[in-house]
Amino acid sequence: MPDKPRLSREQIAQRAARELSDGAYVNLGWGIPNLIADYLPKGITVYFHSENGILGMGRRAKPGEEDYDLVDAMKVPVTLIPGASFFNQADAHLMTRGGHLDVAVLGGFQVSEKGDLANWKIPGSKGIGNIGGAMDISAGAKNLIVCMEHNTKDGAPKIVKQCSYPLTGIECVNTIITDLAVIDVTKNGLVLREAAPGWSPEEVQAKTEAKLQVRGRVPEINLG
Amino acid sequence: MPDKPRLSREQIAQRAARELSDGAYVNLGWGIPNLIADYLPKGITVYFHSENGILGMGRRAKPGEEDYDLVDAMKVPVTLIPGASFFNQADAHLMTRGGHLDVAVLGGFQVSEKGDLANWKIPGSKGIGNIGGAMDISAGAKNLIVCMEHNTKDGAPKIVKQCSYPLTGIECVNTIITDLAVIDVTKNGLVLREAAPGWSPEEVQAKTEAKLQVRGRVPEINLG
Amino acid sequence: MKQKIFSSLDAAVADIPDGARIMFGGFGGAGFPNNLIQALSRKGIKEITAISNNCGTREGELGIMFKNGQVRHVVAAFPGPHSNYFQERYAKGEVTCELVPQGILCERMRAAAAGLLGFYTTVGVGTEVANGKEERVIDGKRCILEKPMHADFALIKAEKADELGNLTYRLAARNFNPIMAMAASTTIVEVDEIVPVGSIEPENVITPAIFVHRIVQAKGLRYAG
Amino acid sequence: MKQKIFSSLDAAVADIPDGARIMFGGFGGAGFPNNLIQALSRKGIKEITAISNNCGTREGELGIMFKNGQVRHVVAAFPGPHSNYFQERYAKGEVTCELVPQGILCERMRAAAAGLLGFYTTVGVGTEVANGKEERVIDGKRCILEKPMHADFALIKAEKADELGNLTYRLAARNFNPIMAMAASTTIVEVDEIVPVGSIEPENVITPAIFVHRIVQAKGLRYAG
Repeated sequence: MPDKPRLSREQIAQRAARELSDGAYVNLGWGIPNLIADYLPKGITVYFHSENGILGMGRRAKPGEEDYDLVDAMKVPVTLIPGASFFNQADAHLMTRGGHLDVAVLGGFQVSEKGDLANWKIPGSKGIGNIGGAMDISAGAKNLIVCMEHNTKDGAPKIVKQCSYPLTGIECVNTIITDLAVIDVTKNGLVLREAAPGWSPEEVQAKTEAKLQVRGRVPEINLG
Repeated sequence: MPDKPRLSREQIAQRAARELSDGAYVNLGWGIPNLIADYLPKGITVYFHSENGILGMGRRAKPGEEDYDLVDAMKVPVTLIPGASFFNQADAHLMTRGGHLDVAVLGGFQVSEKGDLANWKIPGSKGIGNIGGAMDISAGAKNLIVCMEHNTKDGAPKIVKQCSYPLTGIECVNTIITDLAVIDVTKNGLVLREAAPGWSPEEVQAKTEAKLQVRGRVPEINLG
Repeated sequence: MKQKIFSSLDAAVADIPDGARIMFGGFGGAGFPNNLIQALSRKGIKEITAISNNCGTREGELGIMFKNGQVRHVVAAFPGPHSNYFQERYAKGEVTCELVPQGILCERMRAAAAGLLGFYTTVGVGTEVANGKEERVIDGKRCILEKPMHADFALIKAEKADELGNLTYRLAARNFNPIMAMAASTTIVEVDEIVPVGSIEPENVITPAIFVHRIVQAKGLRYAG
Repeated sequence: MKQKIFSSLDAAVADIPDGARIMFGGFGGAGFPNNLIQALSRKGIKEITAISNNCGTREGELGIMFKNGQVRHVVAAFPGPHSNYFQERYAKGEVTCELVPQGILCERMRAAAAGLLGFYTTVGVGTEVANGKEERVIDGKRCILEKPMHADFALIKAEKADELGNLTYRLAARNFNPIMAMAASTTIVEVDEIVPVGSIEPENVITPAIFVHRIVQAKGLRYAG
């Protein structure tokens, strides 16, 4: 029996966008998080931080508009919004590590029930791997959201009791948003906040290695 | 029998100015050091650093020219030379502590034979004292010159075996310039480089608690 | 857009509680948030911990807070020869003081801002400043462990703020202000001028808006000597 | 006035010895000293330790140095998916690599620049990055000790230099450049334009001249992707 439909990557981003409030300073990592800027709720302004030294990034540059001195942390030409600023990389990470950002959203390979995050290296992959800013961001974020698929392509759970992949940070994740669920990491373990349309808590649990707590009725993921 | 004449404060400053070379970045402390800028050898440019966040200080402001947003570390209105820059106080002390200045010149109450410096508090004086930037400067200076009178008003030696005043820094002084002598602090102790006109090495030693080594003939202090 | 602009000095400091830990910018007469200090004093705040390079020039700058007995503890590098009111209270034991080397004062603030838990420095080794601090040898150098210094509020002075809170400073009035802005939970800035968003070139912003929480326009109060 | 301006790229890097420890600015295609890198590679330097956020984009940026086998050891945060030549040499064991979190990389450079002997951070605790590092608990938080990172030379890119070496940077091409400028014994900058002393407003100087030792004007070499 094939699985029920899951959220698309875009829908995961759309759901994550609803976690951002007006005036928030936000860093978006590689992968799904990078799609979030396209789904901001109407009427709110969010200031995007890029760890190469930009606050107030705007949309991606259109063809012909690219300036390669103005790229984001993914090397993609971007634009600015009014009120943007530039600073050096030490100050950029003073912002991430020092808890100045309101929200950081990273991609993930695995998240543990304690909120440990693994997102920089796949075991057995060749090469030394790429850390980039993810360790500083995960250590310092006031509110760290991880956006990822709930399971690997082979169906293995990515929300696990203990990460088997090399760690990015320990006990750092606050919320996990996947194609199946919105899950909060609490001191007492993982709490299922929302489930994908058509998925029962039990069905989400079946796709999850770590134990998910359910407190009352679990609403459908609301894309806003 | 009254003492032979000694150098004036201005002459100490004049002698110290000869230790500065073209293009040097220099911090001048309170007291005699602050007079040095008036005695720079002709044809050289020196960039004065002020620990409140200025590089490229010029002369003091003339009456009517004062801008109280442009003061030196002594709170005195100054001017700028072309090519000056402003930075915050953390960067200002990154420069002092990180060894970026070529020369720092401080005043002193006592210097020990090991090059310990005491210059921030007189024992028994009331109040808590004022450290300011002196500890950062003494810890980080590549070349620390102390300018001071050779003896206290009561005739007590200020170049001593061990400082009895509260310390500013340990083993930090490179050269001592007084109204009687120029003395280098070496690994093997203090070496008398120059003596005031009319003063023999023995006469300078008599005014000094710490042992002064003499290597060959000691020339007169040359004011240039 | 979140509103950071306050229409009055009094409103900007209204919620600062007694006992708060507050940083005050300024050095040598330049860059002091004098109008905010007056408002804070006027409000009758008590028992604060003040973190400031100096302790005021007679009644000026932080002096008024000492005159009125509003400070319980101060962290300073150079209380200053004209900090009469501080000196009186200190002599009577009404104010305690931690004396910190000036660069280390900034660096401890920056460490707090940057989420660091401490750093080793040679500054102060073998001096009174090292008393009670962990000492060790790294790479053959004696050094002491200094801890981050955070504040509940920073009161700072800038030249211009745009409506988002991006700041520029005039000449040497910059001094401690940008560092304190980063090291406090809530940063309140008084500025000569509030300019429209986009008026400050992104490359010329000195304090990015993320560090600024309240902006108030104020002019004319300065203590020059 | 001491002359910092060099007339050629080759002259500016002529005395950098084999085995030198060299920082290279740049991030994401912006702010790389590509012309200096080409000159350094052309000179046939060998066995360098490179400190750089990434390891080149194919032949571009630092890539040429790996292609030619001129790097012995690299310290990087994000070698990058297109660092083919690094990856080949690394797989063969011809290049060793220390992987450092990006912010910690900057912070270690800044610590070296600021004369600090080390700092404690929570970044990397419990990860591979903590291996071999001192760990302790401060204020209830697990943290590791990170050491300063210094270099013999920094090769950086700025937009403008005045004749004294005051620098400004264009847009996000600033990135690592100002930090590396402070952390190396000798900083060599390539700039688009050399302007007369006094052309840059003192408030708008990003890297003060004290950190800049050699200036060379160069244009036109960039690797965009």
